[in-house]
Amino acid sequence: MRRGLMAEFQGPDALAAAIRALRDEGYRRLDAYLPLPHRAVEEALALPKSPLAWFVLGGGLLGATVAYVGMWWTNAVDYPLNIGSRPAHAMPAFIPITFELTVLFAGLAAFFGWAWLCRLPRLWHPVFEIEGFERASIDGYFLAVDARDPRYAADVSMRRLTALGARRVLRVGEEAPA
Amino acid sequence: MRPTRRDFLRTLSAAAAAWGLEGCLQVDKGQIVPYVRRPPESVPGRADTYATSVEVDGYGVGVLGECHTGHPTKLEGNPLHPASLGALGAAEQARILDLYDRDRLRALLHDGRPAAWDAFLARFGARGDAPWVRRAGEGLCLLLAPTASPLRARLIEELLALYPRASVRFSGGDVARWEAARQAFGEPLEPRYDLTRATRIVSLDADFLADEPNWIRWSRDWAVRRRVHGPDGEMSRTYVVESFVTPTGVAADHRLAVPGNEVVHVGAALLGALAQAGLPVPIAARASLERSAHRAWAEAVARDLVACRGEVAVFVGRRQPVAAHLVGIALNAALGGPVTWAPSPLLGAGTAAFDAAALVDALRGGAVDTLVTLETNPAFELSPDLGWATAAAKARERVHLAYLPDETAESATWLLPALHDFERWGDTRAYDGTAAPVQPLVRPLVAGHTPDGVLAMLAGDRAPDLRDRLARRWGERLEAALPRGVFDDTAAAPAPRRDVDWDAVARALPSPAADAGLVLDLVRDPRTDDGRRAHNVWLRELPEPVTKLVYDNAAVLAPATAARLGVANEDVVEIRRGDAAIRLPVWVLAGQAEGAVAVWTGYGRRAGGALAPQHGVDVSPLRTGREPWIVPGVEVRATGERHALATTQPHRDPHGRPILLRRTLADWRADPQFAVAQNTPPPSLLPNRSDVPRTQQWGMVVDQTLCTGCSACVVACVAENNIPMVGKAQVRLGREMHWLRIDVYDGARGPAFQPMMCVHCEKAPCEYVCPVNATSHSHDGINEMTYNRCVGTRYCSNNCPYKVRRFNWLEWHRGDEDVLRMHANPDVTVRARGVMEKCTYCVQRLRGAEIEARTGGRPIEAVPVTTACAQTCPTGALVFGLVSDPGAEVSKRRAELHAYAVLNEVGTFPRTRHLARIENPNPDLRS
Amino acid sequence: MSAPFRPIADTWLRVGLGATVLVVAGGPVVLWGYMRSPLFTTTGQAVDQPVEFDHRHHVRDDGISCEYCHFDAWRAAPAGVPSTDLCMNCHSQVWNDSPLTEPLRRSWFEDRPIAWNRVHQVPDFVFFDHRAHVTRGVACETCHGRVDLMPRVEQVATLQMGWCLDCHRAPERYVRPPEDVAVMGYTPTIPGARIVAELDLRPPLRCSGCHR
Amino acid sequence: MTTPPGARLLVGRWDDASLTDKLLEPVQRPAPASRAVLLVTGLGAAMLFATMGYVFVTGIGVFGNNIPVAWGFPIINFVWWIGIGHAGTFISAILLLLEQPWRSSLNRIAEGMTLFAVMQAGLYPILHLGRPWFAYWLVPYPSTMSMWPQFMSALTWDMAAISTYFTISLLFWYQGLVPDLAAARDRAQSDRARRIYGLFALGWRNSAWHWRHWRRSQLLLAGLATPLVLSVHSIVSMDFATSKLPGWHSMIFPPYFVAGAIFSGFAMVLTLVIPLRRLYRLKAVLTPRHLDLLAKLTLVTSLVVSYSYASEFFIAWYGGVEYEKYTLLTERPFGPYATGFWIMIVCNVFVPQLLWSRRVRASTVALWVISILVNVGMWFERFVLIVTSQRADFLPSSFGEYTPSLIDWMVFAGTISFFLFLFTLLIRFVPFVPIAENKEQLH
Repeated sequence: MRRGLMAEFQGPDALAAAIRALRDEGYRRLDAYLPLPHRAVEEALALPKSPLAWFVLGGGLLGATVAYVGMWWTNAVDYPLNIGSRPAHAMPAFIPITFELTVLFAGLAAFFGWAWLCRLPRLWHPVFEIEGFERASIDGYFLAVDARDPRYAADVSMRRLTALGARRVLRVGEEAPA
Repeated sequence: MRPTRRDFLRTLSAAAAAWGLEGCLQVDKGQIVPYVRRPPESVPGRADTYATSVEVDGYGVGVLGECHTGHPTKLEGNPLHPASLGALGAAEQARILDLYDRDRLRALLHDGRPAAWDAFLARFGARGDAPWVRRAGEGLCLLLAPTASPLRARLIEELLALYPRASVRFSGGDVARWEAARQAFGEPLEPRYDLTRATRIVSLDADFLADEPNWIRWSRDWAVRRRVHGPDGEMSRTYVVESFVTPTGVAADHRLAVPGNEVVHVGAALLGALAQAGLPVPIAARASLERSAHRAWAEAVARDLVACRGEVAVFVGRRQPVAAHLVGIALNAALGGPVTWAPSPLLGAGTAAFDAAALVDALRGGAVDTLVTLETNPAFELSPDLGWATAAAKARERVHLAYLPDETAESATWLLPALHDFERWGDTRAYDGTAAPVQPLVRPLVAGHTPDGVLAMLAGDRAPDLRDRLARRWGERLEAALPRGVFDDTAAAPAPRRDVDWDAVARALPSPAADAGLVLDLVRDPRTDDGRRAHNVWLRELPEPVTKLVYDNAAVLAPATAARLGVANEDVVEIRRGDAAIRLPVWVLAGQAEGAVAVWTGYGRRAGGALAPQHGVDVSPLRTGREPWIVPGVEVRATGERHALATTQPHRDPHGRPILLRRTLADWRADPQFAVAQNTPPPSLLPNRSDVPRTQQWGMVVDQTLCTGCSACVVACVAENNIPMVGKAQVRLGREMHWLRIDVYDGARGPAFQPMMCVHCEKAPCEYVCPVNATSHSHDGINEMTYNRCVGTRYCSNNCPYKVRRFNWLEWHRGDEDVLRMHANPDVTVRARGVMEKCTYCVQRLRGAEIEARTGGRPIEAVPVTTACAQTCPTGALVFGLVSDPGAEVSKRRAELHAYAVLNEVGTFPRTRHLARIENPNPDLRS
Repeated sequence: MSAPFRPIADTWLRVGLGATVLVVAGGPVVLWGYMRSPLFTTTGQAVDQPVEFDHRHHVRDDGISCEYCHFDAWRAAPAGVPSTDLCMNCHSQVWNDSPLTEPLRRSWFEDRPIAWNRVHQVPDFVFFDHRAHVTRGVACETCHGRVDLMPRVEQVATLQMGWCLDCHRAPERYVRPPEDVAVMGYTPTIPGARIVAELDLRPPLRCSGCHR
Repeated sequence: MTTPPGARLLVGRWDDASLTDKLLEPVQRPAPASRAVLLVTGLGAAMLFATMGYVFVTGIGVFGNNIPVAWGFPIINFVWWIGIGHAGTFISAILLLLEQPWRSSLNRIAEGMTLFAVMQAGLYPILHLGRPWFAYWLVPYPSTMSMWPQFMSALTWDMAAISTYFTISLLFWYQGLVPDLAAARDRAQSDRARRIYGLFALGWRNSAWHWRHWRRSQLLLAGLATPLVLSVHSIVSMDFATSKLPGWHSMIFPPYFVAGAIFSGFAMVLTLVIPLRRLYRLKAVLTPRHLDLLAKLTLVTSLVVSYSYASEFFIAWYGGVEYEKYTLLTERPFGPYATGFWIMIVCNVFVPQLLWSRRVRASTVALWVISILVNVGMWFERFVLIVTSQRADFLPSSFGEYTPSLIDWMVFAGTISFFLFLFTLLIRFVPFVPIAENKEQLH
């Protein structure tokens, strides 16, 4: 959010109620900032399902393939040696590493997928410039309305937020930050 | 180690390479230094073999020396030499290390100061200023180690011709044996045994398979009659009467443990039993039988011997007194076995020249002006009661020729550096009289001389050319003999058959034994050649065959004796006789004769190289000239102190596990298939890729019936494979490095040996656990160890059921100087710290043979190749070869019914098979 | 309270992360290349010798075969650097007063060997046998390159294990008839596979073939 | 889970701000003792690295290992440390999947413990190598040698398992920490602290969008870590189980090792948490109920471990293999290292039975003592497992003895110091009780 309104609410429930109300009124570009994960808030925002599970699946499959094919190629194709008279393509013996690399790649996908979906790391963001925003990680419950929202109209929206119980409402991005 | 610049750069670049950081460091690849004038026969990188011979107790043994670019690295027995037939013992194998001993004398010392040989000549040469030079040698006395060298005999003759009043004497010698022969036959003869014709062998305290002169040949011959191919085969029977458990005692079918002083009584009882059986022996011997505690034993043995009359050989050990040797002569004569008598090849044998007491008397009387001791060490070897030190001090000049600064060297006025066996010219004579040339394998590393050279110089030769003298002694025969290593047809003919003076035998029969109390049995340590090789680390770290002790000697006690004295292993006891006492740690050994303490001699040296004085206790305070070996009436008491001993095998109880299979021949006949189950691989889900018959499959067979535990194989392996020695402390930690070990397990019928090295499992458990492919299987059945790939997880050792893998816990080669590295076999990698190693079937030899075969267009079967251990085994207990070649000896032995796989049930498919130990006990005897 | 970071911080962060990724991922690649480069393998570095010996002259101008001096290669593991007496076979007659051959004469008359600088060195744990190669159709040229064109000899092949395995795995790509091994600039006429079959070549791929 | 009164997971009345401040207090106002603890444990860690340097330079002969006991202390301690790690993952991952709210107070400590324990464990496999500078040969990479690792070896599995375990644990732990680092950033008292926490918080903005992905990702990582935690010690056990040694060659090892690992891990959590909650007055979030639950799980895992012991002996007897029988029925209970065996039995089988008693579970002192004894017992389990199986295997000729050297003890003591040093650093600089998750409890 580069420009818009930021309203602070009393708690997660008030925040969720406000979001629901605004969405009912047709607001779409809403975002919330709150110090804990809260299902009601997320549901109210109607956030889409996270695609992370697909990333993880892809990572896992990639890991399994890399591991198994790698072991098969190195030990049975590229330089097959007679090791204890066992078959060079030692399927059961390849399972543990295949499993471990599945988990490893899937885990990396989960972590880096999360970072990518959240666009992290990003040390500076306009919202950090908002006075009192640091309380978002302590006890601040913020609702942000993006100026690009179809229903956005600075003054109207501001009043509407106050009416919904916001303790205070701030304008964001009016004075362009340096 | 004093690191050289190259070492430093190499280490640096290795470290840099390891981290991929080599950068701009210019690698110094070293230099190649070719000859200026290349000797026509030399091929760099290929070993040259020269035949020579060495003296063991004065008797010659033929050896082949393997030399790499001029320095010898490995010895093998000379197959053409009758005392070797290709085999060598541990002590002989280890002589190669002496050559590179950093403690050897390097320069002539006069009164402790370096001097030139010219100074020596100026004093003792033909126009020297020594007083005896002008007095026909009066006052000159020479003491030599026993020798049979024809060249030395001639040089002594020359010297005596020049100085007729000089006296030449010898140290050591089997004086009792010669004396007994003199009494029985009128001449100091020595027995000659043909064990290939002996089906019954009786040993009265004779370790004839590991220590008596000619033991290597006797082991070979003994094996001929001992080896049994199947349940319907025949094998000889061996009885041993002894105190300490010797390798011969372990290999025997019956071993009667009695203190050393009772051996003669058992012998006499046996003679009595023969008399009882009607053989023409002094009837007086029956008295010995009747009062013997071992009467039943003697009678049963006698019945067996009488039944095999004509095929019996009786040995009497060199520790035994004259009476025992006389009894032995009588037994041999009565039983008429393959034993003949011949004059000893040793110079002066049976004469006063060997009388040490007379020598000391002469010295004490001041009759000796100049005492010359040549490669003999009387200051340590003679019993202290003779008073050598004070007597020798009366000689004005004491000239001593020695390889190492030994005890005698300490009081020498002239100390002459000796040349090593492999730096000299000369000759030897074997036990059977066969002469053999001695030729150098390497140009002398020091300006030294041999006894022959010193004799020649004393006789007036200013610059003795021994090769020339040898040529003069042997004439044209020398050139023919040098490449072969023997002078053909020089064996001595046996003396004409002579009747035994039975009266002498009857006189020698022992009177009833008084209770001698506890008997101290001093036992020669064949490993260090009675202390003469105590400086040689290969021999000091070689486990004693039965106790598996290294470095130290110990008071070996039977369990019952130890219990009576209230002592256990490593407790220090004091052994006292009169005023003299020594303190020794105890080692309890089942099988040791009760009522006797056995102690190895040759320990506790006071000088003789850095290692010689370390570890062990000198027993000589309890020794006397009269009783040099068997000391009755000693007191033993616990002191409460402890002394740590190092053994390579702390556990000997097989726990009933079928590891060392042993059967009597009779049992085998009853159950011919007893080993088959142990030779049938257990079922497995996995295919055996090595099972596919292919050309060229190597394998080994270990015949446990024939293994005498002599440990020659162990030292041969050390020499061939650059195996490091680690020292007593590390052995105590369990870190000895021998690839080949000889396990000993106790059993109901006494202990038995099991040589154990990597058995090259076809389904090797070590291989599949290595994470980096450092150990893998070759197409020809070798379990390969690639040192340079090893990262040292030691997982392979964990998973080896045979525990034959050895790990380089530390940098064992730290401290090796360049000259010491010269003994290393250049065909084998010297392992750095942190890598695993193990028996490779001497793969360097096999690959060499393979290249030889492939480049020469010959089949591999046609290239003679074997492992170092199998090559040197005196009894042929180790057989190596191509198991894929049905005609090969190893294939035939492998197919025998008593072949089995050790730990067969673990499913490792060992390529090396063991043959069950077959014993042939007398059915009339219980043990 | 103001924001903890300025917007430029993100730029720095990206640069830092990028550099980290570059080092972590690129480091091994650089190392991979370095281990194969002449910097590490010392290929292509002509080595100075105590005698200015020119292979071009001896091989090309004089037509001396490799085997004349390096005859050990046909019968032993090391190829051998000739001893002084071999050089003196000719140089006692020709160029016997040239300053270029002075080191030879000094060596000969003072009985002091010439210390040649090594060009090829394999580690101590590698047991390479020339005989097993040159008598079995592996040419001098295959490993040592066109020595006949080198004024000072340089290492051509990496002598790394992977390089050895290239040929041991597919000898037919490299072998020639054994009588032609000393030929320089050889053009193959017989298919390698036929030579492999005729000579029954089975180069070892097991470890003890080279490591003992 | 229904929460009975008096056994609450959060004691007292809190709001978002006060709870945050309470949980950030250890970071912002470190306990005076922490500097001294850091100094002492830091010296111990320095000794560890000095000793390791000595071992690298001299060779591993300075350890007491030998043939046959080729593994000895390094692997004993490796397995012990790896085992300790397991409870952390169990608490953070499995309890998250099972939606056990009580994990939220404990998971960060437990997971930190996991990471640091795995770090200690990870030192040993490298340190104990004969040539540690070639450890990278276990990793497949295109070398100039054209050589590859040998993947039938359990050691390659081990390496994959441990590095995966460490990586996943680290990511899971760090990701869970990011919102709390943001809280620390936003409550920082100095600019420097704000920057540093801010850097590690990655610019976390607490947006609902972030939270959604965060929660999803945490759940997925928990789902991955759960089979992982079961696999890691299974694979460690395969170092032994795939070998042929009597006492190692056993099918029961994977579950037996996992149970033992979680058992020792819970004990270690108790060992660490009990003094911590007193030192930082965190009894409000680390309540008696937490300790009670940990104690109960310790008891359960003890019973599984006891069953495994019984099964081993039964199979050795019932299977009738001579070597197995000797190792398990003679060597372990009556051999030269029997003392270790009986310590193991007493500490792992008998002592935890005290936890049946509610009074014992309620006594922090008793719990702490028991947890220490379990740690000791589990160490001896590894000692018995490794030393008795190695020192007497197939051929009696090769039976040997084992005595750890001074260096062995120094390295072991050093890893304990290093572990405590890292742990002290953790509680000094990182909010070690999760803030956001505890706030969830408020709402």
